[in-house]
Amino acid sequence: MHMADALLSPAVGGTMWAAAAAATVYCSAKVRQSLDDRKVPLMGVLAAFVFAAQMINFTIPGTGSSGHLGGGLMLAILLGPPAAFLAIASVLTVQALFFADGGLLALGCNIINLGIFPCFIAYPLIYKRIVGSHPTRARLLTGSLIAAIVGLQMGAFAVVTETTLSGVSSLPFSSFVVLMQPIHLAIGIVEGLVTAGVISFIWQARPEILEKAATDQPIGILPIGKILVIMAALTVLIGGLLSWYASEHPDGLEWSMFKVSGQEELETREGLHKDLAGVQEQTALMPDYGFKKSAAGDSGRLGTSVAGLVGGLLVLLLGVVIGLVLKKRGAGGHDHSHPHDHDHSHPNHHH
Amino acid sequence: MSTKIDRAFYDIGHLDILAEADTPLHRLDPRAKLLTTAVFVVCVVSFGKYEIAGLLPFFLYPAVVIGLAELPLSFLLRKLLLVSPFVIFIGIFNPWLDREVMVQLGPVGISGGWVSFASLLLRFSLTVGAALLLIATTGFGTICMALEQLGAPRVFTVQLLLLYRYLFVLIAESIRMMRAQSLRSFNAKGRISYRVFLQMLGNLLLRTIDRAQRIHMAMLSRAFTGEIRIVRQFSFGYKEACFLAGFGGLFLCLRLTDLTALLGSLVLGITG
Amino acid sequence: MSHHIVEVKDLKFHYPDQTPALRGVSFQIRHGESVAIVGANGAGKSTLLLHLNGYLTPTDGQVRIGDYQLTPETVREVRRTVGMVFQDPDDQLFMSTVFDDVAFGPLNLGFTPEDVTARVEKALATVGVSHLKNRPPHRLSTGQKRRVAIASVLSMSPDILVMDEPSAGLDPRARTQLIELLKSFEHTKIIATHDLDMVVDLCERTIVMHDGLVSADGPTMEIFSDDKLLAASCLEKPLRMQGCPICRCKG
Amino acid sequence: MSHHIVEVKDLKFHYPDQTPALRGVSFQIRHGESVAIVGANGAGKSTLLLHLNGYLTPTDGQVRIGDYQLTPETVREVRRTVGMVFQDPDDQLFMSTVFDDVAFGPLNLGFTPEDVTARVEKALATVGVSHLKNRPPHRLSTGQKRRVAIASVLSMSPDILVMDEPSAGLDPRARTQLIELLKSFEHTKIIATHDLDMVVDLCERTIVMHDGLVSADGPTMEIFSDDKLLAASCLEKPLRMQGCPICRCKG
Ligand SMILES: Nc1ncnc2c1ncn2[C@@H]1O[C@H](COP(=O)(O)OP(=O)(O)OP(=O)(O)O)[C@@H](O)[C@H]1O
Ligand SMILES: Nc1ncnc2c1ncn2[C@@H]1O[C@H](COP(=O)(O)OP(=O)(O)OP(=O)(O)O)[C@@H](O)[C@H]1O
Ligand SMILES: [Mg+2]
Ligand SMILES: [Mg+2]
Repeated sequence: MHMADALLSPAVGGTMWAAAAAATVYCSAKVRQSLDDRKVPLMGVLAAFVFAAQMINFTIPGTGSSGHLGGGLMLAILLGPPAAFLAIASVLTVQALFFADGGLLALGCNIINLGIFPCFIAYPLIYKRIVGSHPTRARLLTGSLIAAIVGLQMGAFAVVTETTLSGVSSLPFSSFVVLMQPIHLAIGIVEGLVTAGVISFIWQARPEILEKAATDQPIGILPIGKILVIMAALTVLIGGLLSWYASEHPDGLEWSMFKVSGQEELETREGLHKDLAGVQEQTALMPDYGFKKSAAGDSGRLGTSVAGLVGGLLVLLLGVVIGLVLKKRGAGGHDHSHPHDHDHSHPNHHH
Repeated sequence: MSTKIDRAFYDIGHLDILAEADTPLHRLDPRAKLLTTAVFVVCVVSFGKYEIAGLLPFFLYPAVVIGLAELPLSFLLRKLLLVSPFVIFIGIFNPWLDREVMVQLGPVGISGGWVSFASLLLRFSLTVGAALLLIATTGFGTICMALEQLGAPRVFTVQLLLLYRYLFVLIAESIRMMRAQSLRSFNAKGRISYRVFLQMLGNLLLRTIDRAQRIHMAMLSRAFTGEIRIVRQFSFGYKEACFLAGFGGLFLCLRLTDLTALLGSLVLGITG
Repeated sequence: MSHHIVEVKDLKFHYPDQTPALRGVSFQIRHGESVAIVGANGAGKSTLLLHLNGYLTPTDGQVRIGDYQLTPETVREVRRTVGMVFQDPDDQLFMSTVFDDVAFGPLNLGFTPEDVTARVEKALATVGVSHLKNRPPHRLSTGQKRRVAIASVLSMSPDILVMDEPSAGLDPRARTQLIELLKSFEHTKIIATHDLDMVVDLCERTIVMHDGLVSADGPTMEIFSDDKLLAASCLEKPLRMQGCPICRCKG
Repeated sequence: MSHHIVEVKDLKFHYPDQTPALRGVSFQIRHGESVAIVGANGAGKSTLLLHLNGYLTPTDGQVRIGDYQLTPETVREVRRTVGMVFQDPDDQLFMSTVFDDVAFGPLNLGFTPEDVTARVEKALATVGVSHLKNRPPHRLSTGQKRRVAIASVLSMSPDILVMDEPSAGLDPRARTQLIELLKSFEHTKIIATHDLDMVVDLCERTIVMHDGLVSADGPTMEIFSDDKLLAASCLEKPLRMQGCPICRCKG
């Protein structure tokens, strides 16, 4: 599932962006080092394949719903971790730009959630260990299933953590987890089954493809230790962010938890927020929802907010008018119609 | 032919055509548009959970861009309506969980949950809209080059270009394969069983890998040495600086001051 | 019951990106006729064929196949009547063995396993590739793939064969063999192609498309003698007619 | 220095799955010659072409291009000399605009941006598609794609043009235009194709392949008059030489 800009705070989004950028730079360097220029077209075309493959859906027996390939694990198997990570990142970039899936800020989260886990955890630590270099049907199936499930569970957990940290959703952390993990268990099972099926198809039809993929990657020397260090750093980063946020915004994560467990204490929150209001006005780029919320009953504040609404609408109207004027002006000078390519214009006619 | 991706595939083609137009905005250096969009998105998402009023002025930017770049509003709105189900799915819990009345409009009390849900939808349309406008005024290839000039690794941007190029080829291939499948299936809605699905996917993958090999051959036969090179003539000049500084400044200003409230109370003051 | 097995009336079609691929196409085809559809790249031939089995839904206009008006309710029947062979056999052969592929249609039509096997054997024998039964399609030559693709459609016993560029990519011998094979079929045939010499051999009637419209429809020989028409439709005389000193004088 | 620009000696090649695609091919081609390579599907034509620019490494035998014996050390030089146009232009046009695609080769050869631009403009003008410069390749017609693919190779000023099925998928008019275009080039040309009529128009010499071997090599007209040879190689006379279907006279 894709994170969306609208669910993110700049702090969380920015941190994940930085992490994704670092991972992209690291993987690009790795791919360049491997000096295997055959991979260049293969990565791009396999990334495009993920889109094409997602158009084909199969019917999940007995449910009436349909499943399709996610692609992360499959790319990791065919390309090896660093190249697969880049391919996944480019798939997500295209989705963000064209498919309204997520948005530009959320791209960082999505690259981490859907790229790191399958490429650097699920594939090397689970799939490869189980399947080894002499796969059997059973091993392929177990390996793919467990790897896909673990990868997606981690991804889903990351989505929950990022959303909760951002504080835009009122969904409490624990119930969010309870909601997301089972859904992703189902998605993971489908993903595992499909990956196993496709990989064994390839194994039967053209084993050399997988043999090549399995041997020519620097996967053997993939620094597991380094990855663990990176993961640990990320965990500390997120953990630090989490605790910082929790102390700064008690009504974010903790309050949600309290609410779910029924230990909500409104009075203390009121007090805390009054103290925090000043801080928040200074750090204006941080969410100040607690402030607005606590002041909601206050008629003075409400007055301002109605005024704000009116002002906002006015500016909006102004914007629309400006847009229309600009558009009219442009339409006067330009031909709007984009002639369609009828695919039969023989270039010689233009000589 | 009605799946979401299918539709999106044609929309990609359409965005592509829009990006080929020649307006002052299209001619602007892509880096200026990319950075402006980034400032825009960060400012929008930095607003508080219950903010509505402050977000409204931000629609100024899409309005101006649509006007300047002569983009078809209806098309962009339709794309926006394909709201990511995930946002709705997560957001819809807000009204349900957060029922404390926050705004009293006469007899009607509006809960904080509804306010935050509305705010979420506003953010969503602003951020996703900004991404669409970026693409529609710049084009994907140009954005990739801008990314590279802003420091993205070459290997990554080349991926993006190749992905985009072969997206069309491979989707057309998979559409043809599904067509062949559905014409011999006869059941309603062209359901595909798991077994058939795997074989289709497997065959498609084999062909894709073969294609990658042919592309590699084509690259090699044109002196490819592992590095993809592109000539580009961008210049980040005076216009670009104005665009970035102007809009960036405006966004920060809208974010940091309560301009709207000021304007609103002014108006209310006059009329009241 | 109409005595026309295929009837297309004022068919219009826009692709989702608004390309007007068909702009009002009408014709009728009788039982047993063999009709060629020719025209420039992008004239709309493939798009037209995809309407004949209900894969695409017209923006406007009607298609009638045999006794059925093409509607979502009748599309099942229509697809059983119309067998479609695609330009690229790789698109059509998506199962992992030739047998499975040819059996795919009959199995979906609900025949018993024995019937299915009988149909597959018969279809493979008709196109002369019984020995390839257990091969995976991606290991076949172009000509073999084309034959299997035809078998995969014959196994459903269609009344009408619709083919898109059946001779593309074949070597001269394989092409001639394909033409002989198609000649031996009694089905109603509709063939879109750039191979005008094959048209001369196979089809007594030719429909010329240009820019989403039918620009001519008549006996093949008449069409190919009309130099003006050919020039206007980005076509040329079939190659065999280009070298003929007698016809050249006539032309 | 040899006066042969292309020299292939006893070339053998097995694919990794042990298919013996070439089983000992030898020939020489002189500067400025235009040579067709014809033969049945699977005869080994495409495999042979891929040896001419060093993409495949011979299992046995040698390839010499101009002054260079083809070895891993000289492969870069050789690829500069040999311009290869692939069968499917989609495989060849991998960049996102026509300009970038045609500029790809010259940039890799290390020309300055100005030189690159000049070369691109010239190559596009030569094939007559300058107006398509900024289009993405996926929005070109088949004929346009083919021309751009040729331009992408011309921009490196190769001495030899190697083409695999250049006329496939083109409508009759586009095909004729392509033939005229190729005729106007002075390069040494090596063309693998099933379109024997194009061979008659373009190539004075023809090499016939059969089952991984050269079964004949000689003047085009002689080859195509040898009925026995043609029959043994799964070929037929070019269509224009087969006689007019209308008046049944020999061409
Ligand atoms: N999926 C599609 N989306 C948008 N436009 C399309 C699509 N497929 C075809 N077209 C356009 O529709 C028109 C008709 O295309 P069609 O494929 O029917 O032509 P054709 O006569 O079969 O050409 P060819 O001889 O090259 O096969 C062309 O302008 C083409 O560009
Ligand atoms: N990648 C491959 N792996 C294994 N065998 C292959 C491969 N490519 C081709 N072959 C086999 O090598 C032989 C020669 O193939 P090639 O493609 O060179 O024939 P061709 O003359 O170009 O045929 P066509 O006219 O159909 O293009 C054939 O038997 C073919 O099946
Ligand atoms: Mg077609
Ligand atoms: Mg070939």
